[in-house]
Amino acid sequence: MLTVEDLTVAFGPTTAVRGVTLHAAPGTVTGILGANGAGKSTTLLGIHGRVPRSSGRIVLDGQDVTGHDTRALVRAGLALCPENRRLFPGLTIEDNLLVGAHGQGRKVRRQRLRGIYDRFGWVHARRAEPAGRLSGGQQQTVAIARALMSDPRLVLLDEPSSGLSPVAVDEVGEALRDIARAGTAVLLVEQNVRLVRQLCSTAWVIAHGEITAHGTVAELFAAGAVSDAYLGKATVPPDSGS
Amino acid sequence: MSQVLVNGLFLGCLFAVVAVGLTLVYGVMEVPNFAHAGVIVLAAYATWAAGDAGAPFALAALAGIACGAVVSVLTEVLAYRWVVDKPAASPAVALGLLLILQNTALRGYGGAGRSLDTPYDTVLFRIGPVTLPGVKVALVLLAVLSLAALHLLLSRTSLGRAMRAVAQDREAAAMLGVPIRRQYTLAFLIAGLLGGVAAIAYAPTFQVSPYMADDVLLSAFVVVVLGGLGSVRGAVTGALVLGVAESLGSAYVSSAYQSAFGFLLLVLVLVRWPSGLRSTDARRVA
Amino acid sequence: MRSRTAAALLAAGSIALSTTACGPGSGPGGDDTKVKVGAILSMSGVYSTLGPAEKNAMTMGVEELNRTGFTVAGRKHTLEIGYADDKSDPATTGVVALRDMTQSQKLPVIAYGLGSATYVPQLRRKPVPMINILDSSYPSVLAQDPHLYLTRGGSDTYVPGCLSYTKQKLGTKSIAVITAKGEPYGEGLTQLVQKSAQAEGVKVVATSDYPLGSTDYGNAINTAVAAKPDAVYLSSVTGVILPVLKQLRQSGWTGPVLHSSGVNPDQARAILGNQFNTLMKDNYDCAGTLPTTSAHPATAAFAKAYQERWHEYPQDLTMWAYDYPFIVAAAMTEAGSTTDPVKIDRALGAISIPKGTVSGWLPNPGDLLFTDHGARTTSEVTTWCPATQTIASAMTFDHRDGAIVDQVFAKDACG
Amino acid sequence: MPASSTARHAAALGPVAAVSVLAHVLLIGFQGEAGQLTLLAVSWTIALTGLNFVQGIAGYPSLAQASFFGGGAYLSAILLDHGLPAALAAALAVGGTMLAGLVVGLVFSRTRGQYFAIGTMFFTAVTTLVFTNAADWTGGPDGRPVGLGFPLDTTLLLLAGSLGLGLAAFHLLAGTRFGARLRAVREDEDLAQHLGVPTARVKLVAIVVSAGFGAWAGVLFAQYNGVVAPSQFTFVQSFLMFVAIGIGGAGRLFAPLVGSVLVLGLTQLVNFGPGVSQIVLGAVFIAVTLVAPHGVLGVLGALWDRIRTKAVTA
Repeated sequence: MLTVEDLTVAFGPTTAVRGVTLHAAPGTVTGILGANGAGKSTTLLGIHGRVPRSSGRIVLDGQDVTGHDTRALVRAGLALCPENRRLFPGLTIEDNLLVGAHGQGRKVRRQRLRGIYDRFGWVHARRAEPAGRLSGGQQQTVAIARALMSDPRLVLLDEPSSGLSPVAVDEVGEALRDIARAGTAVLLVEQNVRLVRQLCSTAWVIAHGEITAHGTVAELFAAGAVSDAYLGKATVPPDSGS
Repeated sequence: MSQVLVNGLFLGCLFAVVAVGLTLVYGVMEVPNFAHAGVIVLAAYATWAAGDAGAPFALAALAGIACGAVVSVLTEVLAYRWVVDKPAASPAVALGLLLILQNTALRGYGGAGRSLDTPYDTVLFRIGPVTLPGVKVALVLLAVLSLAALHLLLSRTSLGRAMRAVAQDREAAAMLGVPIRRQYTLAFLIAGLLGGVAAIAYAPTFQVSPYMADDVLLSAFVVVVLGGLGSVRGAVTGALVLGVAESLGSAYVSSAYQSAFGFLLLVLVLVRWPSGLRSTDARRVA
Repeated sequence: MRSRTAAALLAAGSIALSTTACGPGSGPGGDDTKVKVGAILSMSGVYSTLGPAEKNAMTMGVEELNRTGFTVAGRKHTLEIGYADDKSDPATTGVVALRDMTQSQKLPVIAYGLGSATYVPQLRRKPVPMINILDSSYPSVLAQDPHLYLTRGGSDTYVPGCLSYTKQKLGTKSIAVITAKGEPYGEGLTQLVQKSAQAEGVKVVATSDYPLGSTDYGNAINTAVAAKPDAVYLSSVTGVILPVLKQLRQSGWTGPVLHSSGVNPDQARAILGNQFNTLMKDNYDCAGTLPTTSAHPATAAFAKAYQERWHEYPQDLTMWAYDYPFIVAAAMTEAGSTTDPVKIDRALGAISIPKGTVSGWLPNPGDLLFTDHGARTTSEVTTWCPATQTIASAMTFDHRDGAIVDQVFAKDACG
Repeated sequence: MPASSTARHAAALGPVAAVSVLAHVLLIGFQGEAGQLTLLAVSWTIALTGLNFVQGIAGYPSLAQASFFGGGAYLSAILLDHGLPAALAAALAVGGTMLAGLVVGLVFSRTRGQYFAIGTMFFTAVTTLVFTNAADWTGGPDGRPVGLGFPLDTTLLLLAGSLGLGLAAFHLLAGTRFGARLRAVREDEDLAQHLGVPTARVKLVAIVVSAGFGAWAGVLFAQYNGVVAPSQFTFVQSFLMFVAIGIGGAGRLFAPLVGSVLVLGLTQLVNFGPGVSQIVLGAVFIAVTLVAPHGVLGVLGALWDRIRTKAVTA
């Protein structure tokens, strides 16, 4: 269970995210929805300590991890799968995965690697190839697998479907559903409405750096909160959904 | 001719050891580490001083390598670390450090050259028309051994993997929880160790002096650009190519302009590929 | 915009402040009887094997001269030398020192070691006699300016001894020459070696060079050794040729090595390291006579005194440096002036060998010290003695009208 | 011309003229070591005014300036020895060096950032090799004497005059479209290129201009010094020039003057013994880079602004 309270991220004079409060439950995929530049990615990066926070409390499974740097957050079980996948193109697939378990003992690394290979058979077959040679969908799968190598309790995912073919998007969606079913919490930033509808049980809507709505995906779509957010009209009050 | 090629090989090995240290640091931190010459100089003086104080050569050599490592790490901790977000400032800091290190040597030991004695000074191998002085055979051995060790470190260990990851995408590695600062320090540590090896490998053929590494450093930078900033494999290849090119040019054109042949090669490459043989986007420490 | 003005004034002010901080010296001083002259020496840098020894010797010379003082125009005077370090770079540091000495301090005579050509334009602006205590380069530095004097014979007076000696004593029929390119002394030596090899009927089978300041002499050494000569000649000064000697021996050359660098045992040990005795084997040096090997009693006494005082081996240049104060005193006495460079310049050409000097100069026609601005001493060939780890005289000689004369061989140089 | 623009030019050019006159007074007044320092400060300021276009305004770390400085010095010395009149020798030396600058520009203006620094550094390394080894022309490692083409008085006048005219030219050029384009290169080169700024050509012109300033400074330096040697134009000198611009405050009108005085003052004046002044210089430069990335003038400017704001609000 991840709880974020009153997260504010400011770059110099401009505040990108203001007072964001949200939570994500284990075994589910929780969405963050909003227009381009609304502050979705910044929220993820803020949770993960990659951008300076001016306020906010982050609690993971009852443990306050607010002051932790990225490395400690990863150890505490918070993994980030960044936008554009960001694989290491010159490293082999297996090396990419192993970097995801950096700092773990040899035995643990091997064991997690086996877990990944059991789940994604083709990854095992191509493990010695440079990651740069994979197709976009395959890269996204490896990027997710790499995040899983830290054995996280929560995975933060930033736009996993961008630039992928519809078939590849379905594959990625399948993988994410599996992960959630295994008990891991997933917090997903996504523009692809179809994918959000397929995967997410609940979602938070962000506009202009603030949470404007929360509820089940079905409710949000019915209330028009999503389309308003995507069109940049944040008319729904923040507490209307919950 | 064969002797010229062998000389080129010696030179290439020396360039490789220096250039790999430079390219590793560049790959991980994007710093053109001009101060590496100063690291080599101080390592050579440490070896000389230990030998002068009566230490056996092997011990003195270890002291030199250790000194190279310590000085190199200090440059990172005290200076480079603070400009990592300002790449434009790093050449300036690098050159400032070079001034400090070289002149520390000048201050401590004076400008006169000193001789570094080794147990293999007078050993000589002969293969047909080619003579192989012991000091140069030792240079090749040291180069091959240290580069092989580095290769193993980079390809087989978790630390090496992390370092390659940082060199490819610093931000992504950071997001995965790789401690970036430790990688910076590690890169400088390895570069310093290699600088120490370079110092004990080639100081015995010449002299220990504050400016002993200037020419070698310039050539090593040619190598780094030829091989692609950040590419270890490219650096080794580039070093051998440059060593042979400089040796041929020096033997058949003019010895005075030896390092200019490297420059010529560099200009040709930069005219054709303005950002080096491999663009920095695809740079890799492998 | 006001900040810009402030910045400009600040910069200008700091120039003014900094320049006055180290402004002109106080000149020749208030004490009338004390005369100050200058010496620009290589105290640091590549040629720092030379400067400190020169300064040591000059210190001794000044002390000895001042024990009695010298008389100019009926008044007793003592001498003081103002030293400057040219950092082995006369064109950059030496010229500034010369400007400072002649324009600000108005010193009437300057001694120096290296860089004659670089001082010429400044001498045109502000003429002053300059006495060289070292530079025997060929062609002679004296051709460069009429205000220069040289206290020793040129390279052409001693290089032929190398070829003559090795041919007679070692049976050398062929020779290879390795030159430090761009180093004037070394390049002059190479020309002279080729000349005298031709005169002696010795074949020069290979010439190779390496750039000054390079670290790997492999190619130059290979070229020389591949020609299979009977001996190898290394052209340049001590600090430059000893690293080459080391690599030459490391490359497997065991035959005789000749040079004209005036290397002494202390330098060999310092530059070559612990192996110096092995590396120096079969080594022959043809140069001016050394204080230690000289047969001249005054020179030998100086050598002893120098060694006792400074605990180092006296190089050849120490005797000329020691004599500099005596030459200045004699010239000032002759000129009747301690301040007028023109009169002192003229007087230098008229003085005979001054009393108290130790160089053992060969008398010139008319009993003058300088003929055509040059003085001469005997030349010799020394050899390395591994048993005693030092050098010994193997042959002394003089050179007249292109021929070697007065050859005297040591019976058994190393004893 | 609007009044504010006239005032702006007057506020800059007034101090320039004052500095020029002061330089002349100091050049005449000082001899020996003080004279040398003044000579170096003045000739460096002229050379660095050129560098201030490339490194200062356009933000390109050039390490070639010492070789342009040396090019002017050596070429004029060689041409004077061939009996050319002084003015012609000087003009040809500057022209020849600018041609060399054109070649450097053509090769390296396509490279970016650190490749540019490494490339220009090599150029200087090679010119030093030539100065050292082409002994028939350059006199070799110990340098060569320079025929005195101008009387000393004329040389001093030219030095002081060029200082002022050079700074004035910089001030005026920085305000033109050329200056604006150089600034655009510094801000965001890709964007500038996208918006139609011919960045490669602009950089090329800046490098050639900087070569011209450097060469003219070299001619005058050689005339005063009477001798030129490779050690005066090495890669270390290039680096010190680069440092001087940074310390002064890259792109600012008086950066060359302030930087030269500080760097030369540290290397020439502060005599802690061999090496120490260089160590101090290295440390000072690192400190300035870390603490005051806009140089001494940047700090002074910020201080001045703060004082003025306080005065206004008080």
